[in-house]
Amino acid sequence: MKEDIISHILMHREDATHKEKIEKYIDMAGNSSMYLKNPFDRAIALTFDLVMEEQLDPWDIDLVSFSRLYLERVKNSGMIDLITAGRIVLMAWKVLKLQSDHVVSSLEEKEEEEDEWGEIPDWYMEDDGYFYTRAVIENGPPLEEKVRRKGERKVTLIELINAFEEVRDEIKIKEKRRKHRAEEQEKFRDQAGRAAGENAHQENIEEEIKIILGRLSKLNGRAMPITEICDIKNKEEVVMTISSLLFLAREGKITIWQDNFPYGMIYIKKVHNHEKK
Amino acid sequence: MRIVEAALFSAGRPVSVEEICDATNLGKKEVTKAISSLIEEYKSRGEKGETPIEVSKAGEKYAMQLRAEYAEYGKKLSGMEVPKKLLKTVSLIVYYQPVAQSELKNMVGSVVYDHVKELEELGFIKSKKHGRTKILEATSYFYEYFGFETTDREKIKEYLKEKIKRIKDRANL
Amino acid sequence: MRIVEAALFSAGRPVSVEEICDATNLGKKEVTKAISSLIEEYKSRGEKGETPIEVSKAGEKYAMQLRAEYAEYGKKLSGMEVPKKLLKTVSLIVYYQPVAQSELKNMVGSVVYDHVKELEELGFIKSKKHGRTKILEATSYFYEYFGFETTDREKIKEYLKEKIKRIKDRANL
Repeated sequence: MKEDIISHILMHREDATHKEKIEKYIDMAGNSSMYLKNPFDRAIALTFDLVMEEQLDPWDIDLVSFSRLYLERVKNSGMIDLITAGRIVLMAWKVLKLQSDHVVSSLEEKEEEEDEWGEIPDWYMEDDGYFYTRAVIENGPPLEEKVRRKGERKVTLIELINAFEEVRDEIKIKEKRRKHRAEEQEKFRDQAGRAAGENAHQENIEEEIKIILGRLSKLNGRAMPITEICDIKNKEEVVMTISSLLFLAREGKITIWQDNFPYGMIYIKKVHNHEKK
Repeated sequence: MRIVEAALFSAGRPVSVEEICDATNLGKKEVTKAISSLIEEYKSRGEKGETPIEVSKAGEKYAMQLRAEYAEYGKKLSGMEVPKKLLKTVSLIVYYQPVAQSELKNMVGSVVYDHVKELEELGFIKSKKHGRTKILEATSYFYEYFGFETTDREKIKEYLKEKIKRIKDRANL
Repeated sequence: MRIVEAALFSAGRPVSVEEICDATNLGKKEVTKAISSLIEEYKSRGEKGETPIEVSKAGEKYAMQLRAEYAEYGKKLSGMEVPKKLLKTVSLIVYYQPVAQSELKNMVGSVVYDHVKELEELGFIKSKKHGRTKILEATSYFYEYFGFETTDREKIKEYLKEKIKRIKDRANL
């Protein structure tokens, strides 16, 4: 009985899973609170409920089928519970309203698409401009795209292989750097752990500078961003590196500069002995 | 000359004399001369209906492209098409440039905000902040893309006016 | 005939007779006839050194392209149709396939997510869900595109290794 009613008032009768889902909803709702005793009325009312709760598309409901079905039932039973009938008809009306709202809003959307340009105020411009602006909007743009060849060529196998080699080298370098950084961090942690007592701070600084000097020795005189000698995500390491670098800069062993203050990249360059005054 | 023609053909986009020199190992003088000859040759063959292709100045560069009367047959296969609404907005910007976005909005409504964003993404216009609004201008890419032989604003304004008059006349027939 | 020429020019790739019919609204017979005339015309002009361009058959399709002797002048100006960053990523996928997207991310960083999406759109790779990540593999289109005669993964891996070695050896000479 319930299945028949649902499949009657649903437009997509062939969609079995859809129907099953609705039946499940109806069962769930039926178990909790149901004010209609008759299973026929209940099935219909709950289907409409689902639409109003936005669980079901109003366009899934075939209101013509519903009214035919309902009239048949009234005719057959000979008597009618007016309160229930009134409720169901009100619900049907609400579904109809939802359907018509859809139509109206989709029409409005279409109109908006076509007429998205505002009114051109004629007091706004000199005559020429007014004429031009109106004509552009009403008659179309006075611009034509030039048609050219798509000047792209296929990629060759050699280019693929070169790309492969490049990316493999990149990965290797990345891996090396990551390993190196991990080792340095490990060392730093050991040293920090060992350092204690009154001299700890002084010792730390000296150790730190040594570590940084070690890293800088790989510069070979070229400038490099600070990210190459420390892991900028590790705050402790950044503090250690920068304080050591500032010390070394004061000693005249390196030069430091920043691209854009205050967020630009910091670069370091070793000063060679012969460059020192 | 044929080497320069080959370079223009394969580039498929407007290219500068320098780019052609670089690709062909020819000197600037030679390339410039070849371009002039090519423009002439294609023009004369085009007028006789012997080719649908033309070589022409595009902004500060040069391009090989379809003659306007053949453009419609190529559009589909070249896969290029800027939506009409964007063409409308950019043709207003170019006419009034430099123009404030707010002024444009007063003229034709708030649709311009979306269009300006898309046009900037396409590289046709650039903007700079000016108080609460933006001042809009065409980019050199715009002149290249649409194949304008000049970047002189007044001349382009005249061209657009003339063109729109013709379009309007045709529509009113 | 000039309309078909316009279509061939703008396509910039080999196109079928059907595609040309579709773009030009001409009949199949007409298009086929025009193509034959164009092949002849360009051939005769090319032999006289009057054009660096030719129209030729490529499989079942037709293309307007540079004559072989001019190809080198075009190479530099025409861009690769697959950006280098994508080439790098796809070469890794092919080498390590089948490979998890997460594994690739560990190798080259989170850019892979974008690259994988673009490579799928290009049809070079396919993916299937595997728990929280995706397993990536090259498609048969990929093998076709790069002219691999085999789809045997081990062989391709060997091939890549071998090729790289040879390039390196040559560079070290």
